[in-house]
Amino acid sequence: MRLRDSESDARFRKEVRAWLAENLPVLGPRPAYGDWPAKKAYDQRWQRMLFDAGYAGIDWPAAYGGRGATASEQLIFLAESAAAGAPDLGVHFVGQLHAGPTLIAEATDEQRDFHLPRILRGESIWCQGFSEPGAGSDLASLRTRAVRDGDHYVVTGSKIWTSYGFAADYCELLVRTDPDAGKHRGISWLIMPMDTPGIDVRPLRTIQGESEFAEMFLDEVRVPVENLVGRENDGWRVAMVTFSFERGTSLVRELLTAMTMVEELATLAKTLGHGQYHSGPRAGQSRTAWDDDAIRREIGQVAAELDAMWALTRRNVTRAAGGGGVPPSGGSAFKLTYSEAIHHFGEVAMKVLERYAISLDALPLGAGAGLPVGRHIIEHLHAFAISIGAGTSQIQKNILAERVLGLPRER
Amino acid sequence: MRLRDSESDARFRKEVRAWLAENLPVLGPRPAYGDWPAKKAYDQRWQRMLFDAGYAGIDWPAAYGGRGATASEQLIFLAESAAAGAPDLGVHFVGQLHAGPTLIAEATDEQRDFHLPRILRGESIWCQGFSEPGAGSDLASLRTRAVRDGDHYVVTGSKIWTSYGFAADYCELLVRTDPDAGKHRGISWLIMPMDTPGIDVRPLRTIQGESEFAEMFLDEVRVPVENLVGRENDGWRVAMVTFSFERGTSLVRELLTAMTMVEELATLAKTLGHGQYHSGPRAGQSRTAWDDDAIRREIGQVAAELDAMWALTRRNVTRAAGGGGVPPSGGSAFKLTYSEAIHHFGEVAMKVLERYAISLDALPLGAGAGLPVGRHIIEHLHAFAISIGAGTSQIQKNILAERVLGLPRER
Amino acid sequence: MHFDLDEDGLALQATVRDLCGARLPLETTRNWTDAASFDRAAWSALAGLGAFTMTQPEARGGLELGVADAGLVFQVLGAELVPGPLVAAALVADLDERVGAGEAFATVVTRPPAGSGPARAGGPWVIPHLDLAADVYVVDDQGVWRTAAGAVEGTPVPNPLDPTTPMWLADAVPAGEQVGGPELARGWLLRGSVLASALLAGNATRTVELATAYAKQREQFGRVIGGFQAVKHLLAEAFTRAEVARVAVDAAAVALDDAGTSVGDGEGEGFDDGYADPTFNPVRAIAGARVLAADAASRNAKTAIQVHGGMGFTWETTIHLFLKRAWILRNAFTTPEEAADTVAHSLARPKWMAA
Amino acid sequence: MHFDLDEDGLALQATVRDLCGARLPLETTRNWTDAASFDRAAWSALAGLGAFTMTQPEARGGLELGVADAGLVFQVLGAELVPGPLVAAALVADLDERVGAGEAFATVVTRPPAGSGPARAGGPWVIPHLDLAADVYVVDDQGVWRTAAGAVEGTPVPNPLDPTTPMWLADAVPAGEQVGGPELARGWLLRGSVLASALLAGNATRTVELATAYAKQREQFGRVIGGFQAVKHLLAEAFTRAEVARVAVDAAAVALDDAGTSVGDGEGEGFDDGYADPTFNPVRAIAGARVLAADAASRNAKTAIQVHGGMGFTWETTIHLFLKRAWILRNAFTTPEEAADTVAHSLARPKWMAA
Repeated sequence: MRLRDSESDARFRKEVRAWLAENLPVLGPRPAYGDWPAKKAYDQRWQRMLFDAGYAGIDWPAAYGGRGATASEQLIFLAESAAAGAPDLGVHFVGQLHAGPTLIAEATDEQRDFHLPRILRGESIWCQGFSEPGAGSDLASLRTRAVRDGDHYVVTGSKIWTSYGFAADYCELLVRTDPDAGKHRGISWLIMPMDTPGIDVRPLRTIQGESEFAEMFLDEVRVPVENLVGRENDGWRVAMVTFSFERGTSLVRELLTAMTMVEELATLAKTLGHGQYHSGPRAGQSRTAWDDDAIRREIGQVAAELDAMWALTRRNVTRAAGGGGVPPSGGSAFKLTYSEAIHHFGEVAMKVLERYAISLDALPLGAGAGLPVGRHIIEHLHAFAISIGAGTSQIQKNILAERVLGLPRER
Repeated sequence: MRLRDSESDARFRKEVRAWLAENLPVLGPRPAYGDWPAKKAYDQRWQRMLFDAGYAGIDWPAAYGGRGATASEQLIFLAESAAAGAPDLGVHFVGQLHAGPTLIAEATDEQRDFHLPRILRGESIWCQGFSEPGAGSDLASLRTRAVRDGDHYVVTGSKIWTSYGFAADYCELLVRTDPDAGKHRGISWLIMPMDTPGIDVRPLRTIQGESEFAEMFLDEVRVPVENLVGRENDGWRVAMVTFSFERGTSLVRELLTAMTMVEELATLAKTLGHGQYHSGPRAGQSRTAWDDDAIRREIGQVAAELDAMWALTRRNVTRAAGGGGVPPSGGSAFKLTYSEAIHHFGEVAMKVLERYAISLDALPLGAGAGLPVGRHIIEHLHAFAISIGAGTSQIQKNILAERVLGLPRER
Repeated sequence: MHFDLDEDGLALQATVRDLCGARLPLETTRNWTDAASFDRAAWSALAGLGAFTMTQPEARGGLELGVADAGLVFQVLGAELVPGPLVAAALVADLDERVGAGEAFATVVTRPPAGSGPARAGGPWVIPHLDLAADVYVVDDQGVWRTAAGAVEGTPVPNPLDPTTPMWLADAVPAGEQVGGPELARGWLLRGSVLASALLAGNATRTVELATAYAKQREQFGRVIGGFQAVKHLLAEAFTRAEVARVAVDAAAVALDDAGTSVGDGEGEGFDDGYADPTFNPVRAIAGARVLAADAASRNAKTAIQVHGGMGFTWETTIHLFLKRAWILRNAFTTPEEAADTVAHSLARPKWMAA
Repeated sequence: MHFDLDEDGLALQATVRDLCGARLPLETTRNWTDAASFDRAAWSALAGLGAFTMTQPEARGGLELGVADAGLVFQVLGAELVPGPLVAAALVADLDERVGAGEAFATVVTRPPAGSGPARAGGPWVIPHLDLAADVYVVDDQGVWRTAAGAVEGTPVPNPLDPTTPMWLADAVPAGEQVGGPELARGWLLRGSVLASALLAGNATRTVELATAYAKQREQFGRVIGGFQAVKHLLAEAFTRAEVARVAVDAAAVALDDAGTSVGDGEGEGFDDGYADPTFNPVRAIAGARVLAADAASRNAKTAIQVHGGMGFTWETTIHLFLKRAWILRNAFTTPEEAADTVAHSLARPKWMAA
């Protein structure tokens, strides 16, 4: 087993670090949270800079315009980006991690040639059209209908959790093309251009406040049959291919960012006074949250949990490189434990921030940037996105119990 | 809502406290753990002292030899006993809390007249013959057979978790009298004299070490038909009556003892040095477990949990006094939360005792009684008796979900 | 001993619940994000039931009941997620009848201990509902101090965590006028803490109800999700936490009533004023109630969000508002961490323990 | 980066597992409660595989492998619940070939810090396997010290918590002979900690396996209990904890191997010797591994007892032995509490954070 950088890894790390140090300042300041047009422009600018520097699609095959780099290099790139505070994929999430890899695996040459370069250059933005209000964990019960009419599908229905719907040029859309086939059998995977008439995208507010999610209502939207990916009624299998890219590694950058947030929380704890202690032996004593054994130790526990998730990522990536992708034991174990670690992080953050845990923004204290309380609370709330989205924690436990431990299936 | 002692309650408390202060020293020292004959004699001596003082069967009706006191007085008696370190029911547990109340509710006058005075005087000791190796949570699947032969039942089978089997004169025994009836329909409740031929009682060692439990093997044991309580094949209902006495209040004395053990743990924490801290900012510093914010606070949390269980007991007892016994919401909630609180207690105890958590006995340190580490660890292990015995925590959650919250029954 | 709600208590709760349903439904009150949107008439109606004057003498328009009864009312207010300076109103009613009657508003803050702010500089003050309040009452070790709200220079907190608990930061609060001594201050801290815990316990109860109702109708995989054992057990655990929290709050309020004005400080070797039972110590009982109620409220809201799945993650669904309120209330008048410490310090050496 | 077991690693584990099955089955080893009942031949056979000399040079009879490989072996030993001074043997092999070869036994203890005993008097020493050991090695800040076991006046601990880890208490341990400096002491603390964590991770893995197997065959209410979602989820959570603990232990051992002898103290503003990734800091990684492995072992054993129901509460079933061993190992060379503190102290200020 090796974790240390090989010589070429070390070279790559050095190169990436230098490039980030040089180019991040050029990118300019991050737009305010909730300013979606600015966010889109910012993410696209960064993606173009990455592309020009050869860092777009680091783990995509060279044949499709990617860097064709090793899994190690991909992880190094992510780690260095997080440590430097570089942007994450943002509006490119679906295109880079979902649609792109799915097209590489399943699309026609024409589809690939058209879409993949645009995704890599940050020119076309994708959104996801999988979930529906009535089809959450039970995704296969989706009801959005696509009826064949000549060389088009006519699509009617509604979708939810359409991430970056406001910004998207294309949608990876799951539709029911055969209502009479079995639940999993009559589904197809379509590329839907978002400028087609009949699409109504409405922003979706989440418990975190403004969000990148939308609801999408489809009223007789005409999608060309040539936009089918894979075969008609074979969309469930294609979607499983899509998910195989999501499970296990799509949360890596997020994990790495969370690891730096624990560092930030520790730093805050060292400066924030703590405890009301109007009575008792502590009354009137001044101390920081960091001085509190329980809080400090709990920060250490959360860091240990996240460090282990980072180690698990390395194991998952090693296994995936051996072929067959991330095994369910690794993918579900990651998602389950990561969501618990983030919930735990959030609980500790509430204790550290204590009386200042009162805003989803920064607190206007003194000069400068303010006290960054909001993003720790938003991260706490975001834990639900992990424990609910892409298969709830309950579903992950079923997967582990049934597929890995061999216990009886749900009746 | 009232919690404070009424005038008569206060008088009773004073009287009990004075009596305990006078009589406990007369009783003599508690026998060593695992010395069962001495334990039996000790418990019987105490029960006789209680009887002579009018404190046997405090909540039993006067008509059956009890004190016929109020629920308040019963709780006061238990609280004062625990605070003074007086013995709990010990070998009389089944007779006093299970068999006796069941006989009062269901037995014939002859059965009552014979057994109840003996139970109250501590002359006859009872054991429980309900559980079987194959019938744990699913008690109704029990297989011990009783075949009618003239005016006797001939009983063959095996039982487990026969508490105080080594000491018992009688057994409350559940047997299957009709193998063809439905699972719950063919069961009967018998009084089995333990000196009947064919009974083989073997001590059962538990994870706590020596225990009051036994396995019991029955080989054509002849039990007179007149020892049937309730009607033949109606034993499941009678057993439910038995359990209605167990659920909710049988753990009260144990709870009260646990509350004093938290006090003991806090006292230990104040004197025990803590932390290895060979490196880091704490290296070489001397401090007690109590100085550790996390440990001290966790002791406080456990105390708060147990205090709440004591409050819940008062609510349950108040409701039971209104008729209908302890409701499932109260009984299952108590058992579930109490078992979690004891598990929590045990985990804190491991942290307090740290390097000294190495024995199920007291540690021979210095002069005197030694460091009482073992009983805190035994209490930790005992938590499993609560979370597994008399309906596992999983069963309690089913009861709450189905009977109280009205969620669908298990399929 | 009779430790359960009697008919009067149940009727009281029903009356308040009915009013909340009619005048303070959550669909409406979730929009009361500032003084301008706050419905003073509905608040007055609530005050008209005596919600804030339960413990006041009749002469002051009160009901002459105990803190235990006030706690029952506040459990309902917590379950209905009523916004506004509820606990402050119940405390300040001691001094200002207009506040008890719902004709004026007040806010109560505890003085931040020296060195408690960022960079250990002391402060800033965190003041809820400053726009609504006529007066700010400051509680510290010396007593209770009143300052006109208009005299406080506050900066509004952007994007408040709990949308209907707007907050202000202030570097300082003018000294104001002393309106009570250390005894009143101590009394307010205890009563304020137990009433905030009552709100938390009610909060914990309601999120289980909402999640249970949702689990009974939401279908996935061809059955209602409430039929899955995992969901059943999550809800059973949440129900139990709420029950236990309510019992703990009731016991704490009763202990405070029973103790009357003779409240010790609960420190050191236990509470000793003639009670036999150490859990009758109101300082210990109130601290313990906070530990359990804060835990129950935040964990139950989390459970409810999880059970609601994607719906629980939307702003539209109300569950998150319960969680956010719970996060604010956990630190009201004490914190669960400080409270656990208080319980620990209340533990005496057991009588039977060898010296 | 290749962070998974390769064929050599898997073969190594299989060899050790086979030997344990043949020579050290739990039905037998559970009775090795003292030196008299201890099967020295089986121990020698284990040593013969190189279990204690994985990291030793070939010249000293070692396999010249890394701590990571030793960790893999110790995970198997933990899963098989092999008794005896395992970690001590692997450390003392640095100094005494007979111990590495399984021909003699040693025990390693850390010096109790001043004031760590009851009444803060310092001591007493807690010494496992004193009857078996030829020598007692003491680790402290100054280095490593050797004393003949016969020179230590120990009082046997009655009814040891873990029956096969007999313990002695001693008021003092003679100073003995210094056999290593601070660097060796620090190295032993780290290696000892990660090997103990490997035992814990193996322990955690086995209890899930045992509980899963039981859940597949035990029927209640007309079906195997492993079909109940509550049981499935308990086991899935336990499985996950074990997987994560193993990964954490592997990463910690690899980090120690990679760091070679240049182990910093991990305190202050992070670890800085040219590594880019702070998790490569072996002090942090080893501490983190203890946090997770100790938690996984004790919680998984508890889960396994619960799943076994009444059977899990009997002495006869072996699960409780895993729990008790886990409780002993949690405090070996560090504690989970101290380890969490160590991780916290290893956290640096993030690069991107405003000053």
